[in-house]
Amino acid sequence: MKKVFGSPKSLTKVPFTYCPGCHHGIAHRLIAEVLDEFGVREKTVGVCPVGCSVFAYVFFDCDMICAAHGRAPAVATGMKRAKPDSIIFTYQGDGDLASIGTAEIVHTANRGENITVIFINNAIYGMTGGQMAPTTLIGQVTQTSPYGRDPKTMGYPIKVAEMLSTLKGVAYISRVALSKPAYILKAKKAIRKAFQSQIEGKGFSLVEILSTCPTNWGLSPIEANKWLEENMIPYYPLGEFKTPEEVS
Amino acid sequence: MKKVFGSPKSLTKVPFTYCPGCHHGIAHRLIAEVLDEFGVREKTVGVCPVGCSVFAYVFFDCDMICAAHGRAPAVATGMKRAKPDSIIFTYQGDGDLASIGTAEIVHTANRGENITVIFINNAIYGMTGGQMAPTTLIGQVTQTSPYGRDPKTMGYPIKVAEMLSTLKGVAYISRVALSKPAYILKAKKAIRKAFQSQIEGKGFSLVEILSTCPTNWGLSPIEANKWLEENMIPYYPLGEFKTPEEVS
Amino acid sequence: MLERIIISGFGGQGIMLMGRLLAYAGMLEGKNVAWMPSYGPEMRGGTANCTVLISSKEIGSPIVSHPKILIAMNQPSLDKFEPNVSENGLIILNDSLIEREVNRDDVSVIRIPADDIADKLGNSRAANMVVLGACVKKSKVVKMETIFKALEKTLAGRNQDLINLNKEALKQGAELVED
Amino acid sequence: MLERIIISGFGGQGIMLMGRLLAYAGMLEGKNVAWMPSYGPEMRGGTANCTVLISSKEIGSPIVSHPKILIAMNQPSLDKFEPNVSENGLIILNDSLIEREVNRDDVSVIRIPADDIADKLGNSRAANMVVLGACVKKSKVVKMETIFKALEKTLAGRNQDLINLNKEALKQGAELVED
Amino acid sequence: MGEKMLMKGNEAIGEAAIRAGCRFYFGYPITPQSELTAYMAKKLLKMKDAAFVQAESEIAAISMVYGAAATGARAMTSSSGPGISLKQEGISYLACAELPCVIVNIQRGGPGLGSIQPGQADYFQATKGGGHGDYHLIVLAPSSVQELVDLTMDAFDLADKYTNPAMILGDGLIGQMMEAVEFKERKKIDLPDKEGWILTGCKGREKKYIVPFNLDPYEMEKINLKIQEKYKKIIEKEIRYEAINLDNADLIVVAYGTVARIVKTVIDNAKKEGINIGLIRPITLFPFPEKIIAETSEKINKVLVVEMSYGQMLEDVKLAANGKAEINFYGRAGGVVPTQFEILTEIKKYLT
Amino acid sequence: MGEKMLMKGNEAIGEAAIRAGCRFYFGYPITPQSELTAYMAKKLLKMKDAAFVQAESEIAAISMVYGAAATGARAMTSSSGPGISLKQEGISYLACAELPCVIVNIQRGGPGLGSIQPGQADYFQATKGGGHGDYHLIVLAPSSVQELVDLTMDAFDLADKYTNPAMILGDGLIGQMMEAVEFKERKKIDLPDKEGWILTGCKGREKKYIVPFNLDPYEMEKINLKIQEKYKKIIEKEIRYEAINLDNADLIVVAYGTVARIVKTVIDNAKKEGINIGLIRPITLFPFPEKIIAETSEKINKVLVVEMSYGQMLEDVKLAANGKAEINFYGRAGGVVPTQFEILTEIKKYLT
Amino acid sequence: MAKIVIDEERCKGCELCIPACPKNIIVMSEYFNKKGYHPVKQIKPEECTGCAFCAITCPDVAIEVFK
Amino acid sequence: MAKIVIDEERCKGCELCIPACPKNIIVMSEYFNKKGYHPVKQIKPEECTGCAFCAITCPDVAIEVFK
Ligand SMILES: Cc1ncc(C[n+]2csc(CCOP(=O)(O)OP(=O)(O)O)c2C)c(N)n1
Ligand SMILES: Cc1ncc(C[n+]2csc(CCOP(=O)(O)OP(=O)(O)O)c2C)c(N)n1
Ligand code: SF4
Ligand code: SF4
Ligand code: SF4
Ligand code: SF4
Ligand code: SF4
Ligand code: SF4
Ligand SMILES: [Mg+2]
Ligand SMILES: [Mg+2]
Repeated sequence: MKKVFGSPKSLTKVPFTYCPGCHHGIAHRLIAEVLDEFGVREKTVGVCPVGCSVFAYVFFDCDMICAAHGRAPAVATGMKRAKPDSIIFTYQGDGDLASIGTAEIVHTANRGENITVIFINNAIYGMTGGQMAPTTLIGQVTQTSPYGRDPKTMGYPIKVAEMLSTLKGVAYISRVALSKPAYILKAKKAIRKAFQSQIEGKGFSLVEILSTCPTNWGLSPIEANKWLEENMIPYYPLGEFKTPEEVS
Repeated sequence: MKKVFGSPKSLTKVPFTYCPGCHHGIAHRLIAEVLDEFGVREKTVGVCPVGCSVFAYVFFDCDMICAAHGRAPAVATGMKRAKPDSIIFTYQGDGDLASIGTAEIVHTANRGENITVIFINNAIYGMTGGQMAPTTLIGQVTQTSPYGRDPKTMGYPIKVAEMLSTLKGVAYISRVALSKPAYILKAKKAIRKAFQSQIEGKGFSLVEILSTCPTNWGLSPIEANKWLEENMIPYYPLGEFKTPEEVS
Repeated sequence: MLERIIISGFGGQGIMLMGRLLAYAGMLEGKNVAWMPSYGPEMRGGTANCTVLISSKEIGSPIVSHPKILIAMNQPSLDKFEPNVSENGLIILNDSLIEREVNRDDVSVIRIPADDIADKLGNSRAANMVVLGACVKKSKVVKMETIFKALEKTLAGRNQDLINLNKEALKQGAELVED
Repeated sequence: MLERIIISGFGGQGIMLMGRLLAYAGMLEGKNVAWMPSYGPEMRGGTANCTVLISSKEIGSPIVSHPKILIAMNQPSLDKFEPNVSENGLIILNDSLIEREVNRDDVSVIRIPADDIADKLGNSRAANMVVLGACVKKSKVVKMETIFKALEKTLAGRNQDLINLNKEALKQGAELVED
Repeated sequence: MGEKMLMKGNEAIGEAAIRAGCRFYFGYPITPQSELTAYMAKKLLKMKDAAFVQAESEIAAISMVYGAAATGARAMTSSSGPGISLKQEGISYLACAELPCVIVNIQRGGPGLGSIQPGQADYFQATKGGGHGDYHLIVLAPSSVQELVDLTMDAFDLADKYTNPAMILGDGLIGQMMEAVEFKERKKIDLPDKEGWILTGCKGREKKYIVPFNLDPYEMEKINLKIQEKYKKIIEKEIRYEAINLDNADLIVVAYGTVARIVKTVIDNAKKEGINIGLIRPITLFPFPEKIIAETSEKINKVLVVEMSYGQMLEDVKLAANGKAEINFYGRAGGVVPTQFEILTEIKKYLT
Repeated sequence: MGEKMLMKGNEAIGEAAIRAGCRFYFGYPITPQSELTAYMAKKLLKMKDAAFVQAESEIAAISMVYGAAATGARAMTSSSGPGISLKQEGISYLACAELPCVIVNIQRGGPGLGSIQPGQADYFQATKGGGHGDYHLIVLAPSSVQELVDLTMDAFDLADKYTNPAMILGDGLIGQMMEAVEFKERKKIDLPDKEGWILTGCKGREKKYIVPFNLDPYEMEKINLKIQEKYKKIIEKEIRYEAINLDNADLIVVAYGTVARIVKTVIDNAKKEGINIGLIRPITLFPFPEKIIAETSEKINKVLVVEMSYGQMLEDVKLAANGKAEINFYGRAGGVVPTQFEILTEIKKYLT
Repeated sequence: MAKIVIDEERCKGCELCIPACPKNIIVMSEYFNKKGYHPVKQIKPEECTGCAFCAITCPDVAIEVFK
Repeated sequence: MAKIVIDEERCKGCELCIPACPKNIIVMSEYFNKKGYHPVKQIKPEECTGCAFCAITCPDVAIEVFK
């Protein structure tokens, strides 16, 4: 018998410290598989955000750096400009990317920096204990929207993939989910395309990954998957928003 | 004979200190006329940016405050939340709004803050002596794009009106120009609609005004108008991008 | 009098609530109290613990290096804090989840099969109250009635059944220890 | 020897270049030099000025409160700096744009119809060079040939005609003053 | 009122702020102060004429405070180390514009992302000006949850009194801790009228403006001189400290906040060993209680400064003592809280 | 090389940086340093293996520097007051991560938006840590355009030597001024190899990471202790100052940067009046030349500190003198540069 | 009948009003104002229609129109 | 023939693999692992097709699949 599924080489052996059922683990694995498949692990540097995945540096078996909250795209810009041959990806939460890091992601995308951004949209601030994210859904209860997100005072959930797709410098953007195997396989494909786009020098690529935070949603992992499918996917449609022909 | 055209009440008598032919003066006057027409001068507070128009506080005859560079929308948010009955407008350049202040404008728009933003897109940093703005055109020579803006390393000019129009919280967005009387009259109408939208509590409104900076473009005011029409308008189409039915 | 208590267990075992009830009760009895949680993401999946101080005088340092009382709700907690318990101190442990013996012989030890009792009571989440009941009875840091009062105040507005269940758990825990 | 010069006029009159040529020439002659512009947006439309220091010794303070030489290219400049010129100092003014008399009687004054001469030379923008020529000839802070060298270095790569024109303007300015 | 409540430090700040009339909170979550943000959301979102906004960043939050304060409202923001660093430009603007507001820093271990455990290494930033230019915040350092309450209320009053931003400089320990607190009836104090400077529209008067700049350096210097005069007044009138056991002490400890309360336990324990320790606990860090330290250090030659840092307040103590006493230092940092045992051991070093 | 060039301070910094091997510049325009940004654009955009990026903000710029520095490249950013304030979080990260880089602050009058004329009121921010946590930058204070060149080159070396960010603390006057400069042949110095820590992909080795945090406070304390050890070494080895006329001076002035050169003129003028003035000009502000000040102030009892601020370096001078001399102060701020006449008048006050 | 009044001290001589006037009756003057600019002036005032295009275009609010 | 290997110490008992298995042959165990979680276990291993849906779904890379 042959091993047909196991831990990718681009992951260390350290067990994830994420909560049970948290999608960060799946996203990590998919990225690692893609790095393996392209054979780029040894020239890759990953940029961790501040958020639950600040610990990603422990789990990826490639060079890693931790950026200040929201600034991963700028750090990635600095690295890529200094070493254009390396493969640079950022891994960012929705607080990190879509709130405090808005200017950085917009301008990095607009400059068409040849990097890959993995954007974990779990509709909440996980690390800090469950506050409202820019992507929190209308009516969703969080520590800072205790009576549900009210669009009148808190605005509507931001559609990052759509907004960034308006920028000309962007090569590839898609939105995927991780709540069931079929979605996970699609997510993997999207991540492949994103890295491929970088490897081919096409410019900025981003994959928005709808993910669960069972802990701060107050749901079991299975309930969380269900909530994601019933609430997030209808608001955040899955699919590709921008593709350079050669990558799609 | 009756005076059919003169300085609006909402302007002080202090002569503008802008360069000869600079459109900031026209934009100021139009806003002042609209404040006069709606009769809201006495309950208006304007937020100056950091940029050439940091001096706007001298010229508007209403309460004024100066925000840190790029933060005018956040300052406006604080003011409007504290005094919902007042009329709050920000007046921002393209460096201020579209570069350093990207996060603030995106989120203020997204929250649907009931304020009006006047956005002076002159494709350059005027105040600091002519550096590249996010809206500088491809090939345009500036202090920091001395060989012309190269989209490969500097990205494409950002279309702010278009990008912000993707956000649900936005009530009114349009783009106008000031290079000839017909455009100026249209610009006035757009500014009216933007303030009307605020007065009626419809939410966030923004008017992007294509403007000249003869000094830093290195052109005479008349040449600058021509350059604007021949280069900026084709890239930045004029028109309304978002209107609440009642305002349009 | 200065009571120094550390309560430790898995996140989700209701560790923080145990501490807060003790502190609340101490306050109701007119004492100075302080409650300090461990905090931050390292709690996630890992151990959670809190410190309670109850004192007749102003409380200085809220940091307890050497607790007089340790409540260990699971094995990692016992491993971590056992060495620090002060001489002649008291360790109350959750026998349902801790198999090993206590190594120290200069402290008193009480073993409470908390999860088993809670399961019998029909709510596995009441294990914390069982242990707390035992602790209060044994240590007398506060009176049992005051804990009841604290419970009512803390859970005010919640289901009365829940409050009653917790009281029952406290009582059953208390019955397991001698005065 | 420490020459302290202030040059002032409208933005666009080539004030900064005059100062830089003086400083450059000073450097070429082996002196210590410093050039300080007024800067920032207040220059816009308003007055621009710069300070030049030429010294045989290390230059300490680059701030000149009391210039030995003032070049005033327009009236506001004369108004602003006239009172500060040091006793026995020299004021060179652009007669084309300044109507009024100098109030001080403890300084030498030279009036140069700079714009008129420049216009005659066919380039109104060379007025600055006319005045500079007069200044160099009169004050001898540097040699005229060195100014020519400085001009060539500074405008290197530009149109040779422009350089020649400027030289001619410098010469014509020089001719207006006596040794 | 008057009833004792068991409250977490962070929540107590929130409740105190609201009772002090603060209706506008703008913040961005960060450990170990997020409970304060959550508390304000819970309360203010239910109140009339009030607003809670989770800002897109700390920079936006401080700018919102700037806007709200300019209308005369009592406004607040809170954060911890990295977030407070981001607010430095805004703080410099607030100080320059003379806008009253309250900024809470629940310090954690630094630098960088650091740890989320308690720290006191933002002292320089708070007291010397982490932002650019010459300015000062009024900096208050609570050492119990009750004091968090009292000082938060005072902070609003002081901010209004001097039209100056005030900072509560706490730490993760005090923010996370629960203690009994009482919201005492406070006597009304006379505060200057804000009408003169607030911006709410120019109805019935000339227009006004708030602009923290002047491109004419002499005018800008005047703005500076005005606020410098104010700082002098603050130094003259608002210094607060707690002094314990200063007579006949073998050694004086200077410590603030959390560390000071640990030192109080040290004092008790030391007494049992026959060692007599005094404590000066600055309650205001700016203005710093220079005089008491100067006087005391003249009498008692041994001083130990203890901080959760590598010696920041230490410099102010040295400046105050001005060579008159031997100033020693003990510090832990990065999130480590010094224990009473360590401190006592350290003290004993200097007593032999 | 060796030839004299007439250059503006800001451009001289840029040329010096490039000659020191800096190929990566990330910045955002601000007066009075924008010529530096423009110079780097002009040069680097034409060079191979180089990059100039006009960042979307100062925050992005410092983060880009952080990224580029992590690959081992020599990287630089520059700004003035408000922009430097915005970089404080990033600076704290760089210091914690021990990444070498050069940050230029061409100071202007503060606080707030301030003025754009020269200032020195960002001294505290630069030397004490405007960001959160215990850290230090190596801070160099040039006082001529030539020194701007030399210190910029040194800054890159020092940054690499100590894997620590270094700051050039200039001001608008020196940035805008033109003087003759020479780019001398520099002797090669041995710098530690970067291989051990840079991130360029893990080919042929274990993966590495740069993370300026540890949630375990004891581990975070270790990170702190390591950098504190480094600071001690820097203090021991890298202090620089210029001392003029210290023997038999009637009074010693302590001043840095632009102010120090004005004082030199004062010294000359005073001599003509028979007054003997000494000058200590710190060239490194961190590490601060404490010893020379301590020694001198023991001999010459009268000290005057002059700054374009209301007394920031003053505190370091007082700490150094430790009560041994009478320390006086004269300062202008907001963009006003003190004149030689004012300073001399001030000096005379203390000599009667 | 219509009339314009040019505030010569506010005028910066930017010339924008010149092409804006459908009647082509605005031209540059030869003299300087206090700030050193050449203000514009109106010629053939009788042809002025009071359309205000000049005033609308003026960035310095230097023109008043009467009708 | 196919086989899965569950790393019980990595497993956090999140149960996500349970519905992911088309064969319904993954269930919770009764015991705790060292971290205090109930790991899952496979029943009826002979029915396993090696489809790896369980492994793909597992956030903790706790399942290996052999075929
Ligand atoms: C400047 C700064 N502000 C705030 C924080 C606190 N903080 C840490 S993580 C985080 C947000 C985490 O949310 P998200 O980015 O959505 O990641 P998740 O944990 O959900 O994966 C915040 C606000 C910080 N560390 N630094
Ligand atoms: C934090 C900060 N960064 C930079 C500056 C310098 N600065 C002043 S205005 C300006 C940009 C001006 O350009 P824009 O916003 O387009 O306005 P304009 O002058 O063109 O009207 C900049 C970068 C500053 N004052 N503060
Ligand atoms: S808090 Fe949420 S996002 Fe963070 S590890 Fe837990 S489940 Fe995942
Ligand atoms: S610099 Fe440009 S934008 Fe600024 S006042 Fe002059 S013309 Fe207008
Ligand atoms: S009002 Fe009309 S016609 Fe008269 S001058 Fe102005 S533009 Fe010309
Ligand atoms: S448009 Fe106005 S400022 Fe320009 S020339 Fe005409 S009147 Fe003068
Ligand atoms: S490999 Fe497929 S069949 Fe086998 S246990 Fe996993 S999901 Fe079930
Ligand atoms: S999905 Fe993985 S972690 Fe979750 S229960 Fe199954 S094996 Fe365990
Ligand atoms: Mg998130
Ligand atoms: Mg602009």
